[in-house]
Amino acid sequence: MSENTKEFWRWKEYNWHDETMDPKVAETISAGVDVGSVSSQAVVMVDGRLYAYSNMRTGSDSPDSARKAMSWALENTGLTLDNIHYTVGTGYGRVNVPFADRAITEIACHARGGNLMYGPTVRTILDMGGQDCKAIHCDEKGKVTNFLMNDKCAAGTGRGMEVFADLLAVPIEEVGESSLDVEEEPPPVSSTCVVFAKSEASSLLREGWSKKRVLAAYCSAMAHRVVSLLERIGMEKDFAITGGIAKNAGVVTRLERELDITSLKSKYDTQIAGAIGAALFAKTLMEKQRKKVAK
Amino acid sequence: MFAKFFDWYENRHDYAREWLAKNDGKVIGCFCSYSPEELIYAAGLLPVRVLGSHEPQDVTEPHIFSMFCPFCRDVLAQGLKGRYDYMKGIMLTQSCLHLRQTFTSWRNHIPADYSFYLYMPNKVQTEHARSYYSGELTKVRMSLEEWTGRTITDKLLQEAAELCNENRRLMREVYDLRKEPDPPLTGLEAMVMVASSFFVDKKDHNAELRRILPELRSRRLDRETGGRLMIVGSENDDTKFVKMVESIGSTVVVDDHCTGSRYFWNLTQFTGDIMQDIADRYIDRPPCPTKDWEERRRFPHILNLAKEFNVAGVILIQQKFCDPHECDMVPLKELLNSNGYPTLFLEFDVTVPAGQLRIRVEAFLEMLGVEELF
Amino acid sequence: MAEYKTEPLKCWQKAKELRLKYYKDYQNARSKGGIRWTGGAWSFDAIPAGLGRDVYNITGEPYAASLAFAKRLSMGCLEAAEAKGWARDLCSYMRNYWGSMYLRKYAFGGEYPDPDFCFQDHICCSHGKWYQHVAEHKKVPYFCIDVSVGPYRDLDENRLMFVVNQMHESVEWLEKTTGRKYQDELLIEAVENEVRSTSVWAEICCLNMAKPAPLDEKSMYSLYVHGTLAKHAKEVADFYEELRDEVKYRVDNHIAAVPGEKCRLMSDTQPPWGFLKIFRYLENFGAISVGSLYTFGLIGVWETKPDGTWGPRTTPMQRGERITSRDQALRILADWNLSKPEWQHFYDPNLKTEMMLQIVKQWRVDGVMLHLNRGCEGLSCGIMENRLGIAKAGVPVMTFEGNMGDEREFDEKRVTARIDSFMETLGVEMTEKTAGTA
Amino acid sequence: MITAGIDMGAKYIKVVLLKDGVVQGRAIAATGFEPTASALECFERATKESSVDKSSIVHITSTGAGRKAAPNVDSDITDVSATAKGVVHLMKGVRTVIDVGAEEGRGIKIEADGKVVDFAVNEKCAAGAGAFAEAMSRALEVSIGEFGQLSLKSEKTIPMNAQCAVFAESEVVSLVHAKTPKHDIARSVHDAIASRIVSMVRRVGIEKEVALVGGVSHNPGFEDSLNRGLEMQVIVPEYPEYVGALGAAVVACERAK
Repeated sequence: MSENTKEFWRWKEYNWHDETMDPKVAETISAGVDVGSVSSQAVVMVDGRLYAYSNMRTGSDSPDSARKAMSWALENTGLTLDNIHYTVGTGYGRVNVPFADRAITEIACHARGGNLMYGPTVRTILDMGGQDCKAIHCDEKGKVTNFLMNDKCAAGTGRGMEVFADLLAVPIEEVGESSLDVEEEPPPVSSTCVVFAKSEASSLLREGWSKKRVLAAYCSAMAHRVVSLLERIGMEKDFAITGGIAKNAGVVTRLERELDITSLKSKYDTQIAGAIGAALFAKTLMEKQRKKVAK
Repeated sequence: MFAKFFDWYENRHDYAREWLAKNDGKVIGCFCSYSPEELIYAAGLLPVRVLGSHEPQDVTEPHIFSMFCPFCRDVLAQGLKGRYDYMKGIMLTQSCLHLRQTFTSWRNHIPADYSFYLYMPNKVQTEHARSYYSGELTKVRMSLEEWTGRTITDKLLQEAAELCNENRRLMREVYDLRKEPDPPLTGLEAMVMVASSFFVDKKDHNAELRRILPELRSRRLDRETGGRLMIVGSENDDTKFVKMVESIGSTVVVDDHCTGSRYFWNLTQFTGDIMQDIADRYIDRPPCPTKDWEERRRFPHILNLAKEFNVAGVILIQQKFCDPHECDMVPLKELLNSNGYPTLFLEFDVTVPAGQLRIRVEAFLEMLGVEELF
Repeated sequence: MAEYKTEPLKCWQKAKELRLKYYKDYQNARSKGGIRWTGGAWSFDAIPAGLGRDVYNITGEPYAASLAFAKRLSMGCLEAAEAKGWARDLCSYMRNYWGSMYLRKYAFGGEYPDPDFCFQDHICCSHGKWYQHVAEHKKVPYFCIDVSVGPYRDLDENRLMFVVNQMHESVEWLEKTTGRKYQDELLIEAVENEVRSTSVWAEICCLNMAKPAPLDEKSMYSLYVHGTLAKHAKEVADFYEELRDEVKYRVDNHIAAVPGEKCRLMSDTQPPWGFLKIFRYLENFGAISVGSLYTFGLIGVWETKPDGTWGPRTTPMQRGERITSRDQALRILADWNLSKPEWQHFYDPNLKTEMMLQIVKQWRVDGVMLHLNRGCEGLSCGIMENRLGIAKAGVPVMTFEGNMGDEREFDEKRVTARIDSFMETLGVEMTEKTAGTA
Repeated sequence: MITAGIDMGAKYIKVVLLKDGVVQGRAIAATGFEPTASALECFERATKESSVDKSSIVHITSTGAGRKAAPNVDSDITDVSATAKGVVHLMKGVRTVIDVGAEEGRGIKIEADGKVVDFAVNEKCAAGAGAFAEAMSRALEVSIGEFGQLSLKSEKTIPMNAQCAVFAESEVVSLVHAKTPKHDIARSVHDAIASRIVSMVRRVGIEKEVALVGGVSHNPGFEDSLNRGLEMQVIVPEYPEYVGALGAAVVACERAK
C-alpha cells in the first residue's frame, strides 16, 4: 500500500536580518517567539524596530521549536540569547518557551503587531493561523477591545489548506494563485472539514473537475467560513489579515470580494505579526522593569 | 475550610448510601433545579440532583440524538452505567426538552419503582400559573404519599420549607461575602458548596454552613483576587474550568446558573397557605430562559448581580445545543456590553478542551486590562 | 412489475393559488385597513379571528419552510441570523424567519411585512423565545399561550383550565392591543372551521391506506400546508372537503401517486425542504412514502375508534353539539388542539412509537425512514427511542441526518448511499437505470 | 464457477477472484484520480497473479463508494451488504460487523445468511475513522504501524477531549509537552476513536460474534481499545480490507446462478 510521499504542504522555511542595523548600540533588544500549532516564528527588535526574524515549522516539541526558531533568527547577527534583554513567548506553545520572561496570548500580540505592521488606523484584524481563525478588534494603541475565535473545528485553517495542497499535489505556495485561474467561480465545497473535504474533493475530481476548479471551490468555502466570523464580531475599518493564509491570494481575494472591502497590505511578513507583537510587549515590559529598578 | 463540601462533591454516591443506611427513607433523583424539594423532604425522601460527570461516554447514542445538549446525555449516561443504582425514584419538573429526554429514557431503561413528571408551567408570568401550579403540586403530594406510605401534613411541609429556606439564606450569606474587594472564598469553593447542596441532606448542609460562616467572615486568602468575573449561562458544575480561570489571574465572584445562585436565590414567603406559598416560590424565582417570556425578567436580575458584586467582566457559558440559553445569549450579550460589562462567550461540552478555553480566557483578562501592558 | 395508472391532482392548481393568496393577503392587509399578526403554526389562530374578517396572519414554520425551499434566499437569511450571533444549531425555521426579518425580504416578493402584534404558543424550548425576539425587534406587542400541560391521556380540569384561562386572558389582551371590539360569533365560526378542516385532513390521510396510495407524501406536503397556515379559515376547511372527494375518487379508480408502487414507506419529522428530491429518488425503487405522523398528525386531529383503529376525531358538530359561548368555544379549541398526535410525543417517546406503529399497521408500511432533523428540537425529541421501539417491533427502520431548513447540514451523497443500502435490506431494486443519481 | 468482486473504495480499490467459494486471487491499488483505470489495472494484476483466465469469469459485481464507476461489471451492490456477505462467508457465527475504513466507520447487524438487519454509519466526522489515527501518528512523528504497536504498551487511560482530528493533533502535542509517554498518547487516541465507534455500533445493538473489518483492523492498538470499549473480543479476518470485495464476489456468484 504505497502512497504518494512527496509533501506538497511543506512550505519553505526562512530567516532574515537587517544588515544595515547595528544592534550593539541599541538600548533595548527585545524578542518575541510565537510557537504556533503549525509554524513558529522568532522576532528580534532593536529599540522597537524589526531587526531579525525566522519562520519555520513547529515540531512535536515546542521548547525545541522555540529554541530552533530563535537561534535561526539570530544566525549571522552576531547576537546570542544573552544579548536579548527581554523575551515574550506567545502562540499555542507560549508557556513552553524556555528562555521567555513571560507569556502573552497571540490574540493580544497579533493586535499589537498588526498595529505596527498596518499602522494605528487598523481596527479589525483577522488572524488566519494554522488551526484556528481569530477576529480581533483593537484600538489605536493596538489594544484588544473584542475578539472571536472559530469553533472546535479546524475546517478552513492553514492546517486544512496543507492537507488539501497535499491531496491535490499542488505546492502550498501555489494554491492561492491557481485557485484564481478559473473562468467562473464554482460553488464552494459543502464540507470544509479537513478530512471530509478530502473525500469531497476526490469525488469532484472524479466528476471531471479540474484541480484549479476544486481549489477555487475550497478557497471560497474557507473565505466564506471566516466571513461569518467577521460578521459576528462586526467589521470595522481599517481591516487587515495576518497569519499564513494572508499569503493565499485565493482566499484573501474571495474574502475581500464577499466583504466588499480591501484589506491593508504591509511590507512585513504577515506570518510574524504575533512575534512582532510579542517583541513590542517585551520592549514595554523591559522598560517598566527598568523604571521599577530605578525607583 | 470547604473540605467537607469538596468531600461531599467528590464522594456523592458514598454520601447517599450512608444516608440510606442512617435514615429510613429513599433517594429520589431530580434532573432540574425546579424540583419542589419542600415536598420531597416532607415525604422523608432525599432529593439528589444528577449533575455532570464530565467523562466522555459511549452509551447514550441509541437513546438521545446527538443534537441535544451534552449535559442531558451525560446525565443519562451515568444512569445507564448504574452509578445511581441506589435511586429508587425519579422526578422531573418541566423545563427543557433536553432533560425531558433524559427523564423518559431513564424511565424506559433504568430500573426505578417510582417516577413522576411534574407539569410545571413554562409561562410563569401569567397569574393563572399560580393556582395551576399549586394544583399540580397537590398531585405530587398525593403521589409521594402513595409511594412512601407517609402522610404529608401541612406541618411537615412547613418544616421542610423552613429547612430549605435556611439553606437558601445561609448560601446567600456566603455569596454576600464575595462582594468584598478580596472575597474570602474562591469561585471554585462557592461552586462546590452550591453543587453539593443538590444532593446532601439540607440538615447536614446547613450545619456545615453554620460551622464555617464565622471563620469565613475573617478568612484571608493568600492569592491575588485579580479580575472579578461573573459566570452566566446553562447548567455548569465544571470545577476544572473554574479552577483554570482562577489560576490565571482572576476570581469568579458571582454567577447566574441553575447550578448556582438561581437555585437558592429567593425564599418561600409564608402567608398561611403552605402549598400556594411553595408554588409561588418557584413561580417567582430567577427564571430559566425557557420560562422567561413574554417579558424578560431574567436580565434585570443579572445586571443587578453584576453591579452588586462589582464585576469587571462576564463569561457567558453555553452548553452546546442548549436552546433555551442560545435564545438568550445574543440579547444578554448586548445588554451587558451596553452597560459597560465586557463579555466572553464560551461553548461547553461534556469534556472541555482546556487549552482552547484557556487562551480565550487569558486573552479576555488581558483585554480587561487587569495588568497594564501598554 | 405492477404498473398502476396515475394522473395529476385536479385541485393542485387551486392548492397553489390558495397558498399564494394567503401570503399576499397578509402582505396587503394594511392597505385595506386590516390587521396583520404573526405566530406559529400551532398558534390558536381562531382566537384573533374574533377581531374581524380583515385579520390576516403569517405562521412562522411554513413561512420558513418556503424560505428553505428557496435555497439562495434561505442561505442569506441563515447567514444574517448567524451574523447577529445566533447559534447555528438553533431551530432552522426560527433562523430563516429572523433572517428574512433582518434582511427585510419577503419570500413572496417585496418587503418583509411587519406584523401589528405577535400571537404565539409555547410548545418547545424555542417557541416562546422566537416571537419574544420578533416582538422586541419590531417593537410590537406579544402574547404567548403556554400549552405545556402534558399529553391528552393525562388531561384533567386543572390542566385544561390553565390553557383556557390564558385564552380568555388573550382575548382581553387582543381587545386592549388593537382597540377593537371582540366578536364571539366570529370566534365560534373560526373554531367550527378549525375542527372541520383538521378532522377532514385526517379523513384524507385515511384514504391513503389504499393500495396503490392515491397520494405520496411529497404532494401531501403541499396540501397539509394550508392547515398550518390558517386551519381556522373557511376556505381551508372547504378546500379540504373538495380534496377529500377527489382523493376518494382516486381510490375508487385505483389512481396511484406512484405508478410503480412496490414498497410503502413512512417518514418522520419535517423533511429537508431543500432536498425533497430524495422522495423522487425513492421512486426509482418503486418506493413511496405514504405519510408520517408529521403529515398526518401535525394538522390532522385523530382519535382511537371503538375497534382500536385510528381515525378522524369526531367534531362537536358531528356529535350534535352547538357552540354558543366564548367559554365553550375556547374549551373546545383547547381540548381539540391538546389531542393533536404530533404533540403527545413531546412528553413520552413511547406514545409516539405507539402511534407510528399504528400507522405502520393501518397504512401497510414496509419500512420507516427517520429524519434525524438537526433543525427541529421539538420533533426530534425522543426520536432515537422511537427508532429502538420501531426496530423492536420488527419493522425495518433507517435514519438519516439532515436539517429541514439548513441545507448545509444535509449531505445528499451520503443520504442516497444510505437509501441504497436500506432498499437492499428491504429487498427492492432500482426499477430504472437511474442508479446513483438523486 | 469463477466470479469477481471489485470494491471501489475512496482510497483503495480491491479485487477478489472467487472460485466455488474459494479465493483464487486478490489485488489492491490506490484509487487515485482515475478510478476506472486503477480498477482495470488492479483487475489485471489479480487475474495474472492468480492465473485465472478472464474469459472464465461469469459475473463481476462492484461495490464501494465508486461502484457505479467500475468498468465492465455485471451488477453492483452497496458496501454495507457486500461487507455483510463477505463476513459471513469467512466467519459464520458473526452477527455484528464493525467496519472501519480511512474516512468512515460502520456498524452492521446481520443474520446468519448475511442479510443486513440494521446498520449505522458515523456522520460527518473523522474522529471515528482511520484518518484520525493517521493524523495523530503524524503528530507524534511515528509511522502508523508503530503507532498501533505503541499503544499496546500502555496501561493508562487518558481521555481525549478534542474530537476534530486537527484539534486532537494539538492536544496530542500538548500531551507530549506534559511529558506523557508516547505509548500512553497512542492508547488515548485509539480509545477516542474506539469510543466513537462503540457509541455508534450501540445504535444497531451489539450481538456476538463481533467482527472487525476494514483497513483500520490492521491496527492492533485500535483493536485493543475496541475490545476494551465493547468488553468483548472482536474477530479479525486474515485479509480485513478485502472483505467488501469478497462479499461482492459472493454476491456475483449468487447472481450468476
